Amino acid sequence: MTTTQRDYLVDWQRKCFDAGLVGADIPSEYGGGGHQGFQRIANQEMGRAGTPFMINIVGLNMAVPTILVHGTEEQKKKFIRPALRGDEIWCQGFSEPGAGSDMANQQTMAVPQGDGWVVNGHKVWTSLGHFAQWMILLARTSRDHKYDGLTYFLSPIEGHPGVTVRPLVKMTGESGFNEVLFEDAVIADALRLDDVGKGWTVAMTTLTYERGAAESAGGTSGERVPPIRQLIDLARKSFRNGVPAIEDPATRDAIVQRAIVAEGIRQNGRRARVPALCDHPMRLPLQSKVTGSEFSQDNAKLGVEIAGAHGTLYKLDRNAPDEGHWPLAYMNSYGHTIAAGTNEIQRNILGERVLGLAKSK
Amino acid sequence: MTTTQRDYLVDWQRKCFDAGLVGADIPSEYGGGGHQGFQRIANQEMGRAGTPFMINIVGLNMAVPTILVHGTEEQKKKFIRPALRGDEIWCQGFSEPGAGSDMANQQTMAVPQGDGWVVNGHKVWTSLGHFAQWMILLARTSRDHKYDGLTYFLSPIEGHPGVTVRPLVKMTGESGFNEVLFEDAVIADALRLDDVGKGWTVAMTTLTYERGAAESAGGTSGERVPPIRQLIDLARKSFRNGVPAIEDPATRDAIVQRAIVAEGIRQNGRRARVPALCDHPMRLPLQSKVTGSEFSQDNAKLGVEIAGAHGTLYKLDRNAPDEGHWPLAYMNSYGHTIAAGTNEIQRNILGERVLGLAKSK
Amino acid sequence: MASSGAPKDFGFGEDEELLRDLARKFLDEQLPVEKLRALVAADPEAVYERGEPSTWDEGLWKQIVELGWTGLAVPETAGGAGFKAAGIVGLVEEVGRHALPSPLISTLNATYVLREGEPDAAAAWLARIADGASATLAITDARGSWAAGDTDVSAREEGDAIVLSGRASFVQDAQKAELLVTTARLGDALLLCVVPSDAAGLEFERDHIHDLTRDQASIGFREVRIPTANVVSRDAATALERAWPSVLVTVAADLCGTSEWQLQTTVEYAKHRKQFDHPLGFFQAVKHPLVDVMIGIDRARSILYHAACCIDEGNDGAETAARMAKSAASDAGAYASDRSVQLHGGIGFTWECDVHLFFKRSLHNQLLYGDGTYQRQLLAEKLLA
Amino acid sequence: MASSGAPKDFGFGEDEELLRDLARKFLDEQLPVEKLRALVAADPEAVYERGEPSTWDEGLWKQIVELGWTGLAVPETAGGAGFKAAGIVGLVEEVGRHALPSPLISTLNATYVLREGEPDAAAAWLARIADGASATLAITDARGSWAAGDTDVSAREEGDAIVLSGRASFVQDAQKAELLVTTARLGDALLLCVVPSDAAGLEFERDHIHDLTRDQASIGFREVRIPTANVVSRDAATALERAWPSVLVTVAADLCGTSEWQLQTTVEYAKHRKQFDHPLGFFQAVKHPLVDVMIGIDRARSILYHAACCIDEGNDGAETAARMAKSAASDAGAYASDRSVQLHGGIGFTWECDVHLFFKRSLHNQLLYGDGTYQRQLLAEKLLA
Repeated sequence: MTTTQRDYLVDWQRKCFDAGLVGADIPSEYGGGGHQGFQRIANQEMGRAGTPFMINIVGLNMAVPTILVHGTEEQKKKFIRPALRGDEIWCQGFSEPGAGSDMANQQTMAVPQGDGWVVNGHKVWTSLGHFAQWMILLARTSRDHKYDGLTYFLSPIEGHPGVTVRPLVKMTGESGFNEVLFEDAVIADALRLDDVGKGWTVAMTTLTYERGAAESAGGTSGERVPPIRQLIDLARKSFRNGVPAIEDPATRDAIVQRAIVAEGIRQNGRRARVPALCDHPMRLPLQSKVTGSEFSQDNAKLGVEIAGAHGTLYKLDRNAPDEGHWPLAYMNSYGHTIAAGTNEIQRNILGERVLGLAKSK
Repeated sequence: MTTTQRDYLVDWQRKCFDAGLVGADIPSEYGGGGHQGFQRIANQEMGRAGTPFMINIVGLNMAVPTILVHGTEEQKKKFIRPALRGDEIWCQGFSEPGAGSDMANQQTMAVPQGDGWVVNGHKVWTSLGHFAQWMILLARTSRDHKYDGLTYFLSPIEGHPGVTVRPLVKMTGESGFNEVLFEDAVIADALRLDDVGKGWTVAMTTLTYERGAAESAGGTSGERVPPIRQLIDLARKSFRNGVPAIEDPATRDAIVQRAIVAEGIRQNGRRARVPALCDHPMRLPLQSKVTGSEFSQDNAKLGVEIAGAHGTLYKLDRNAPDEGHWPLAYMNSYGHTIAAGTNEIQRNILGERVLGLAKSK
Repeated sequence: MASSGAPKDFGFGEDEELLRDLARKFLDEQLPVEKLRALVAADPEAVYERGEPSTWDEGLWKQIVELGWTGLAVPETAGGAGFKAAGIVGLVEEVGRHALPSPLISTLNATYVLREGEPDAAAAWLARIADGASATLAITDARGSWAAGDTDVSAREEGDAIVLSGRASFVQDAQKAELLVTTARLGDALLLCVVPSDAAGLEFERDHIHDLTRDQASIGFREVRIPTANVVSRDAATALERAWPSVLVTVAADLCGTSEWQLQTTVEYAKHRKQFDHPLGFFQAVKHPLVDVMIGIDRARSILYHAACCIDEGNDGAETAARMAKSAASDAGAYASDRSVQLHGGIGFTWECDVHLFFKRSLHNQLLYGDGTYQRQLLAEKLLA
Repeated sequence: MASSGAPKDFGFGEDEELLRDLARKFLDEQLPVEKLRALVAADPEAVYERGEPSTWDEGLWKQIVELGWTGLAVPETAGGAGFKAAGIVGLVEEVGRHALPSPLISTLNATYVLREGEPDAAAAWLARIADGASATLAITDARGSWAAGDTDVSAREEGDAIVLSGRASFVQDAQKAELLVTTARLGDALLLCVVPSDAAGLEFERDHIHDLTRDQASIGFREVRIPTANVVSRDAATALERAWPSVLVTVAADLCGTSEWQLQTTVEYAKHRKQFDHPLGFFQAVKHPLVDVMIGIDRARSILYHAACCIDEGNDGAETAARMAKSAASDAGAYASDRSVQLHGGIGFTWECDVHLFFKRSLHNQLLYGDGTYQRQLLAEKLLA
């Protein structure tokens, strides 16, 4: 994302906020609309209109709901409105190079000093890190307890002494994520969220919102355009075994398979809101990360196959179909099957929380 | 199998033995041919000629090689020739209802008494149990050690006091396996194979032969006729969406997929004998159970699909294609993906022994 | 996609929930799996080797008739309950979850087709079904083609009677049905007519099938004479085409029900069976496939309710949605069946374990009216035209 | 199936083993993965954003030429080594395992096609390749069709010269090749001719591609004049058809090699990386997919040697075997690539991790000359006729 794009999106979020389309269900004393159930309607309408996404996605989906649950009155007053308005961009600091899927294995240390904390450590996969003013930061305050040794902070990022943000290059050659280094960075104790040693509990609140297990209190727009149409269009203009791929039976079956999965995801979303058709309240919400990310991956892979020889081409090639979307989307799809708990971990969670099977770890 | 079929097969094995086609590589002092490398040629020739299978498959592939490694001179003299000749049929007693894939979890107890052992327990999945004179029996002689508490016996079955053989009905409604109950059955100590407490080691020898990890010392004939031809024939006479299934592109792709897997299995067997093309000596042999059983299962399932409405029919129905082979073969295929270590366990073994990954249990 | 006016709850409201919950309670009480096993699986040789008729609980069926389930799909104008597809689907899921041996599914499917006949001609037959008559479709040829026009039965007119000759194959629950809804070719027309199962000249040949929870037959029509009044349509192809989404959705609902039973039963087994000092479900080789079974079921089930809703709304997308539902339910059923046997291990391979009852019912339903691949081929013609 | 006289060891004897082992040792020393990374992946923006030519080690290529690898497939009569396919496949597996950026694969494939030209006409060109000239096939049209006749290049005769016009697309390693083996339409005939890459009128347009270990181009032929002696066949379709099994097998061998690297590298990672107090490989969600990757590779590899053997034996089944090998190798490559990224987790998604180098080379090879599904469609025409 360029700075120009960033500025455009910040401006867009501000306009939406001013129009009451963001933060609609947040209490008005913190800058929200003070309504109930408005946000979903706003999201639907924005999705239908195909509006840009909300740049402060981490702020809206993670920071704001977590601060609402665990924050002090001062913290709510200080952070929520700027987050809703896009004035302050947030990033997430839960991932570390050594921790992988084991989120409790945080090595970033926060040591008390005066009325603050000295932080040292290394966070990775921080999207928006280079634009962010704030980070939700999970750090270790005790080595004696794995889970109870964690504490949750709201850490300043941009321009903060001891904090360095560096871009991480993806396998596609594009950047998009960052790593954030803390070297003797000082964080005031007033920026600690909830008690010392309660970081794991707070982080679970954050992830509950992120995983769609609860309604987003902030709201992001952008139900994506169904990608089946894209596949069909690609198949019309691609050739396979001498015929347009759209006439090739194997391609046809594959596209219809994708269309069925797409319909399943769409109707899962609808059914999740009909309690009488949901035996277990978490069964559908907890599936959405796995099904959504694998759907995108399978689609992109199919697109590469349909493109055939043209699937080798990078986006800057003049002959790359759909501006090189398919191979890039295929590779980028691993970001989604890996991030926010790999799909292997997601399947553990589903097996354990929904089906009640024994814990695998 | 009827008694008539049994008698025919016993007679067949005897004739093959007399012709030198069975036990060719077994030392002549125990009744074998005393050759080296003859058995494989004999097997190939029998396979090419499509001869019946060797009824004493457990004797040839499991009991004989195990006795050759672990038996006393008397045991070798007593057991090997009758097993080769088909005079004495063997069955296997490694599976128990409570043990599942955890073979070391044997509950059948053998308690010493005089110069013998008193055995109580319950074995299942004993093929040929109702025809067998002998069983290779794994029993617990100590509760203090899981692995070192096991001892291996050569137990009499037919007509032996305290031993009851009962048929087990499969999901298809057919019988074919047995359960064998031991109730205060007495086994002479001379029928113990190797030392007390060494049962696990001996059983590993047996399974090494069964899993194809080593060359069968006994030899069974009957490389099966490639089943792809059967699928093609079925597709020629079945209809799908108004056309013969053989003209249906989805069916065609599926059959060709099966043909490729068939070729892979065939050529794996060939490559396994070319050391220069095998990085790890167990890599191909240990795969064969998984690939073979899943190949059969996938074929049978495809056959049911091709048969369409006719796939609902039992073998006695006049309209059942191929005498009702496909749905029965599909259900029976689970015998192979489950028995002799489920394919899940086989994948553990492959991951651990061949790839060197950490043990999963 | 659902039109923007489509009900958010698929039309599955209080009445539908009540019906489903009553069905669940009734079947839980009346047909626990032990009773099902005793009913249909007491003797493997009886059904398979000796070819005896499959057993079912006729007393239970009388109760079902009294509950009014046969009339659920019959329009109120014809004396039925005129229930929405969304509600019937909920009930059929329970039927599948209990693997109920009965002509209910067949009767519902026959009802859907009759509803598309000439209203005047069909009304009396629909009323009989609402009164408790069981019925089934006898519309399939010996090749097992699912296309509407493919019948081996031909008709000729004789005064005010119709004479039918030929054969209808793969007739579901033929042994239990009182009315056969039959297609027959008359010149260029394809008749849809009702033949009472005791009509003279009908020859029932019972198929030997694997599924223990239903029967299937091929029925010979040897100069079967019926009154012209029994002809409910002279354009059966159109009637079948209109009814077909409902038929597919009914079978898909049964599949979703059996698959859910397979999932829950295997999950229970994986919780309690221990291997290598852990419950089976500890192992990801067990846990993850069960999660994938669940994902498959949920995909099918959500599309199923969407399809039912499209039917109820008279939405043009009903056929697409219904074929998607059948495709997804067949594939989910195949995978659930597969893992239910495999993950039960040795015991799952035995007759004494209940999983085979559901495995076979599911397999039959996967094939019935076309499996996943078949549906996708027809979908491709619609979606990729 | 192999005929009964087929060699039991696929013809992979001592010479073949020696060649393979030498290749492995040479590439282990000359192109460890750190060196590969430094060579092709030092700067992502250079290749992708600025579109600079892909980098390769020309010094290493000189060594390879000195080792005689360009002449391996050239018949002894033309001054080459006349090596069996079985042996070349073994070497190419090592090339794939090291993701060697070089025109070797292209040169081998061009050689296979030239070998099927008129012997007298082809001999000189084959001799040049044996002497170290690199070559590539320029036979694909802009649609990316893999069928022999589909070319966008046309020829006309002018005296004892041939003039070529049009465009050849998806030319592999075009930047590195000295000779282009080109098809061109002349009336009803399809010519096969050799065009030196410095011929006047050739316009190279470099494709932007993802694979960092090769280059690809589309080549404009603007009135390119070559002597008639450069025409090696006037029936290029037959020559291509005969050579095609060897071409497919070469790409399949490269795929097997990259897949094996992906397997072993991911296994090593799974042995050492810890999660939840266990090495990753402890978890069946990691272990079982890796086993399935292995099974896929072994299937492809065994069919690969079978195909090579059929080629060497002049067996009629060579095309079938080769297409099976390419199908199996493409599918195994896709799955190995997929799991190599996924099971490396976050690090596998980064530029600094080597898995993307192999992922992209594999993806390119999966597509090249048709992926698994494409091969199966052509196989169906042969096997299910």
